Amino acid sequence: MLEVRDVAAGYGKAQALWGLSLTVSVGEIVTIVGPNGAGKSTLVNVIGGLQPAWQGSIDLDGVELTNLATHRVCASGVAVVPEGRRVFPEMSVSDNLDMGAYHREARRHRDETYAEVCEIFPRLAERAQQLAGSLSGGEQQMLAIGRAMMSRPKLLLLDEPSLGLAPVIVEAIFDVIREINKTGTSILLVEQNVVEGLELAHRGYVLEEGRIVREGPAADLLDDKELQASYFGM
Amino acid sequence: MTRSSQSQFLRGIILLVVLAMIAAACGSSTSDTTAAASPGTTTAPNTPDTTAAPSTPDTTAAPSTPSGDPIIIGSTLALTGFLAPTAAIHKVAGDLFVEQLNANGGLLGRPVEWVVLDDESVPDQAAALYERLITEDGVDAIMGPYGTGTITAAMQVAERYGYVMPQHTGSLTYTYGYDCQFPAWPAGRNPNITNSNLVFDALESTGTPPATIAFVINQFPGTMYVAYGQPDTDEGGAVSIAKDRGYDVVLDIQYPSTTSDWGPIAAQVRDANPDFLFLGALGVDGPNLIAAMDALDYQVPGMFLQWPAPGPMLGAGPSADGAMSVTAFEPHPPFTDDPAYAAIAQAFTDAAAAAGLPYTAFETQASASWAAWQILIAGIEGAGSLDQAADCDYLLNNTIDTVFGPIDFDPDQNNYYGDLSYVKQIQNGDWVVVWPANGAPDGVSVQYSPGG
Amino acid sequence: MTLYGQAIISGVLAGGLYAMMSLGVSLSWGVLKIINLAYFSFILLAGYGSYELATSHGWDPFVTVLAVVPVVVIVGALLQLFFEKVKIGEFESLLVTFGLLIMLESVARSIWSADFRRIPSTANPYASSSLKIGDFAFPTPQLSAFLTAIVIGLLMKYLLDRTYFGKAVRALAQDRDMARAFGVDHRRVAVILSGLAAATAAIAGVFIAMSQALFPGLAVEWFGIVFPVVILGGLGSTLGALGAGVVIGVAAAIASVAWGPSYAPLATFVILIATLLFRPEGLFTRKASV
Amino acid sequence: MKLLQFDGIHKRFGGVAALGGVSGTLEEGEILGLVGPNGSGKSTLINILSGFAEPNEGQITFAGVDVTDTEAHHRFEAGIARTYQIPRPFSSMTARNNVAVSLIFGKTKLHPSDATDRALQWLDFAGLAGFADQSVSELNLHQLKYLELARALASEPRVLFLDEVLAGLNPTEIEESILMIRRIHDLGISLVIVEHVLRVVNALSTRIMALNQGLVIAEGAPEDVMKDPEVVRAYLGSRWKHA
Amino acid sequence: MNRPTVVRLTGFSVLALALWFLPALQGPLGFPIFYLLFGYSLLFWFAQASSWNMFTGFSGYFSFGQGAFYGVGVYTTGVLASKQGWPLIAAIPVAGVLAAVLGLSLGFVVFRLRRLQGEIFALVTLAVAFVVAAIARVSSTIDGGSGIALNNVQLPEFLGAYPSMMFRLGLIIATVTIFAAATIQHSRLGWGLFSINDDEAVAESLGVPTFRHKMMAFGLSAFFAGLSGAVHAIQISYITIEDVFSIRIPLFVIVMSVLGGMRHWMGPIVGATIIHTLTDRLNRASDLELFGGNVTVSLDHLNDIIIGLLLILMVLAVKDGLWPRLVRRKWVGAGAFIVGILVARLWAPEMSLIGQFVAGELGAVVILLPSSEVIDRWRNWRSTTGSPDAPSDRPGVGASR
Repeated sequence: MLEVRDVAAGYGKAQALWGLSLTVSVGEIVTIVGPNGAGKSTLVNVIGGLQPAWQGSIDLDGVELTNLATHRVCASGVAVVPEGRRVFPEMSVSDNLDMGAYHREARRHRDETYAEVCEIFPRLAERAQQLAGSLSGGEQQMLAIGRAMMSRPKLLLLDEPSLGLAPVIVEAIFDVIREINKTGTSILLVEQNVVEGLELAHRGYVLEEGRIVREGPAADLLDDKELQASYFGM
Repeated sequence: MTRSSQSQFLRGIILLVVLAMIAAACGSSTSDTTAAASPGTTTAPNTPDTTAAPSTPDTTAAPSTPSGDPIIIGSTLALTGFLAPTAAIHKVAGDLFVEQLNANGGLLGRPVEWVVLDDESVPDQAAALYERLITEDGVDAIMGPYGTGTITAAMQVAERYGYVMPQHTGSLTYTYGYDCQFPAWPAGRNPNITNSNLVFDALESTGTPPATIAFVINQFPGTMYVAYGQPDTDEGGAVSIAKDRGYDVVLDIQYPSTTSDWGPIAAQVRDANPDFLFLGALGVDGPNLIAAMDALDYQVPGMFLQWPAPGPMLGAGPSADGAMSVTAFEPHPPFTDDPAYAAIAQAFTDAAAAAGLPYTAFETQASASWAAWQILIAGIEGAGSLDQAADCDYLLNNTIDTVFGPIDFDPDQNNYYGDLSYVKQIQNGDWVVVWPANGAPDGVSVQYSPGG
Repeated sequence: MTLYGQAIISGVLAGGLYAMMSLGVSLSWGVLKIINLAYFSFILLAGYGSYELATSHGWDPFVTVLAVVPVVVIVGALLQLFFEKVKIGEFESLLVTFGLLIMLESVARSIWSADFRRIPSTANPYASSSLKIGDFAFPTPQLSAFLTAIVIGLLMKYLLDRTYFGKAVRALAQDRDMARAFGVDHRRVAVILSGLAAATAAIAGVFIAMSQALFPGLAVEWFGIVFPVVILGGLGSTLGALGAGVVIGVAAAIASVAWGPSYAPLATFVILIATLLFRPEGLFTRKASV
Repeated sequence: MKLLQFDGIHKRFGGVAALGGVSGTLEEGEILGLVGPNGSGKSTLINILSGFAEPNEGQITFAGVDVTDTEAHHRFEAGIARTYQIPRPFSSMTARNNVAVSLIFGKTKLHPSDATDRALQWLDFAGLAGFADQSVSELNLHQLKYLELARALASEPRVLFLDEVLAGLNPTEIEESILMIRRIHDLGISLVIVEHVLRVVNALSTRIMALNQGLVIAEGAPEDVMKDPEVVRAYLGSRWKHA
Repeated sequence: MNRPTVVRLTGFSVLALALWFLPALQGPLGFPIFYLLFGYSLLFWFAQASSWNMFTGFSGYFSFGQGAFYGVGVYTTGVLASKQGWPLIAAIPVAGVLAAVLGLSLGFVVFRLRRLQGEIFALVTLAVAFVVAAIARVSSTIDGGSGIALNNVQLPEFLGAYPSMMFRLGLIIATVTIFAAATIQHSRLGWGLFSINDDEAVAESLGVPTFRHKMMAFGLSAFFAGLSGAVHAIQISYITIEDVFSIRIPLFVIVMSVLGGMRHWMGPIVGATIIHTLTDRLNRASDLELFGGNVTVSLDHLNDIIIGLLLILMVLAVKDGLWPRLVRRKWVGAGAFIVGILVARLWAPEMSLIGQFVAGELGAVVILLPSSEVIDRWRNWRSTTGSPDAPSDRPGVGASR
């Protein structure tokens, strides 16, 4: 479904991705693991249209996403849960969710999607009128995921959803991701938390210094003793 | 558009703009010296010959076409800035005067050209520009600017070079020690005393003078001077005169020129509930305060405004009826008994309308401007030369005919010649002179009774 | 007591007009990050437009809104389009729009002359009428300006709080990239928003023409009112601008009555300085706990 | 000898504790590696030690002097220098002038006209002599990072914090940078390096301190720390079975 | 004192000394006396623009406080020299000190509060100018609304007749101010300010005492603005609150500095020269006939339109100002300057000296304006129009503040 071919990208003068290719199939959970600074966030931003690709191509179900205007990417079925949540802090929870349903197609189904999201995240329903900035980290993460779901994506991009959260909450979040996947949404998860990230996934990639160094079924990667060595540079 | 054609486009625009600037800059500086084009061509063909300016005493001969190099008269005016609204009137009056002068044979047989620079209402700018007019452009004579600050600044330049400087509207009479400055505004050396006495006399002429009076004064040098006397000496001033005359001063406040909310001031006046309101007003302060008082459903029995823009007062509705101000000339008898002045008043009205001014009557401001021009021309004609000392001498030693009547400058009084002001009042929707009686049309008198 | 009461009423009502004059600058600055001084020209030109229609064509001053607002809206939107094209920064926008302001003032001067223009009372019966309640009077132009300001404030508040457009506006202000990631076309939103902001400026201009005299130099004099309101109200806050307008109007009115009108500016600016020092985010904005 | 010592450093942002009481030391001549997953508080710690941010609690001693409340520019004069993860050159200046600033204001306190001459020496050290009079906008990321090194070194600091000097560089550039860091160490400067590329940290550091969620979880020789189960779990997840 | 400073000091002294005798040459050379006063005005704007620029241009902190500092200077002369009878010469330094005290107390508060950076700083300084005006308005010791006539001030007559005296006073103050600006630029203070301009936090971490440097620069800037305000009061001759505290001073110093370039002490001087000569020559209420009388342009209002347009063009197209371009292409600029003068002479042989100068300077501006930057900018525009939504730059990159 998602096909990323030979993508290079970076910030300003810093190149973060060096000709990287990957795929995500329908209904799949794919996890990309790798240490900080490996280029994971850049990858998410490039697929989500937040950042241009310097070279290469990205397409989703045959639709070319490469360097599409940012505000058009969402409508073609990709939704981002960015690193650090980036909820709109001075808007209420329900307004944040509405922003997820901003593009026309999603807006039409807003009420039903809203109900689905509230079912998955009852806490969000409870706090619908609270300002997003006043939520706890875990709640903000839920909101960020809920907001992305509101756009009824084919592909959900998650960038380090476990970051800075207590293990229990991480657990809960990963459960939710699994649940979302069951409804048919493909998921591309970027994680530095290797075990949790890969246990969730069907397939995985290991990203290091802007390149994919290993790929395969998630279970194989988890069994790969060398992964640790490569991770710690020993 | 392709990339290169677009960058060419932007370049082109920049180039055009800059070229236009060059053209403008050069054009203006060349015209300083080469604008010898016959002023006759700019004269409106419909100017009737009967409007021979009475300023030129020896127009006994039939008007002839002026010839020779033009005589350049330089001045600045506040074409922009906060004085611009009123300065616009002086521009129209001056243009008209010069046009008529040229149509009637010019000055000393030569055409006259008036060079106006914009002092932006700023005194330092005015001073610099007069310096330029006199020493660089080498103008033959100067006319004063409009505005108290700019006049004060310009006068120092005129004094340095011994130029005759007629000035129409300077209100700080006590600062004008220069012997060759000739005030046209006929309010006398001590407007702080004479102005309020005139007004109070007018009120008392009705037999029912006010018992209580409120002073609301714009924080502008001239209005402050009239109301409170000269700063730091406090001699005279409307407030102390009112007290001396036994009026009860129930309110005495000052407001900044930039006042935008008139409600609180109106509320204060209503609270004081005076028999008479003395408003040290400029521009549109009057209509603004009247509207604010109207909105409180409150009208003062009578009010005086120092130097209002006359037009907006007439549009201020019925509550403005009965409002008074000072004037020296109004376009009605007896002022227009002289047909020449009647014609001038009409010509001014036409010219002002053509220039897009909203209020076109030939009254105080325009007539002061006219008088200043008359003084300047009388000096030159009288002395028969452009020699400034001779002109000054002539003016100091002769009686000069002006739109305000014959005047004699008295150097001991800073060249003021007594207060020729009149009190005018809005009656039946128009300004009319009501006091002293010799200025009022037949059957017109001061309308005021504190009872309402 | 009546004196203070009436002065306060006057201050409150004036505050409504101040708020409308300030809303454009506030929204543009707070949301679009453009300090747009051209709104001062919009107010002035709208005032002149209203004057022209009322005086020369006999329109009721209130009705002139219908003709004046659309024109100004288009101009405001086009200007924003230009800013989006040249990708202008905050300080650059201040300088560029200042250039525009003095150019437009010049244009106004060449069209309407430097002299005062005031709709005569015959064409404008509202200037001196008022609503009276007991001893207190509510002047019609100020009252209607105040009510309009409230309506506009509430409408804007509704627009910003309830509609997708408004949410997009706020989202853009808080996190431009994320808003775009969810489908917000920032250029379109910016252009529409500045059109709306220009509309409020135009309405303010109509009310000004209704209650006072116009002259080209007026625009610069409004700086002393608009900037305090914008800062006090908090950038981009509609109801904040309304509240700030009232605070400033009332402070000036009370100072005017208590110590004399010459103290009114002092009161305004002392409040402004105090706000800048102690609550630079404005008096009326609530912040999410950070 | 203890060059730098910090005790019980706490830092809270809003309600969130970024650092929950971190203590440690830096010996003269050491290269201390600071590691930990994203959000573990490494950058915050560097910011606090270099005077960029103020701790809520805790004490910092540098060369025996309490510098907890000392402003950043005084710490720099005293010999604490740093670089930035994303280079922050003075963008309107030439490379030479960037270095000159620290010669003028740092320990050396040179007069501007002397500083611009001396700057060349440090640019040369960083291999940027050829770019001395170019605007920094013409430098690539690698060169900008070297420029930051030159700028930091110019004032002859005693300790230098390197915040992700290698991020965004290609493998050749990374190798070069490692050599550069060694050369800097050879000048007798103690280093604190924060780095995501752990193999580099391992190769360079004499000692490693691992942070997670604002607390020190391990400290010691590189090979020991990298095998520390807590560290492995912090990086790879709580159930990494090979730990 | 080190060598460059000595060289600079010598240069400035020689130049100032040479100009000092210009008034004496007025007779022999036969130029209009107006040129002395014009020269004074030019020097006044040099001093104002340079004093503003030595803080704002160098440090990047945008101050609208110039109006307040200038106003304090003007009113010091008004109160001390006119009302209290001090000689002008004694009032001038006091004016500088009072303005500096205002600047330093303002700086002490705002530089301590980090949240007052950026536009908020600009607005605080604007508000301070309003407050100073509001205080002058209510205090009758200062003004109280009546204004102050300065025709009784004891002028330093040993400096010559009025135009010569003003020229020399202006010369002293402009020289001192420009010398200070040039010295600051090349001193530690200047280096500190420039690094604050680029990235204040990094500057602090590289040892720049940012607070102290900002205070020093702001204080000096206010001091020189006050000095030149005090002299200018004499030229105004009748001071009122509305005039003195109008937007004119802060506006013009900004336009001049932006036009000339804010990162070099010569920038404000170039900008002031262009703006002042141009506005002076454009100042004429008349109609201008172009193209053989087919097009008539009213010059009454052209002044403002040109200033506005220049400001817009400069901000959009020439961000660094003209000075750096002039340095880069001095021969081209000089050539265009001469061509401009020649064209003007051919077109209007009797044109005044200042007019010719303006023609030359416009020639130079035309040549220097469209540079590669303009074209780059245009290309950027084009490319953003091509793909309507190139994502914005990442936040927090480099030194953008």
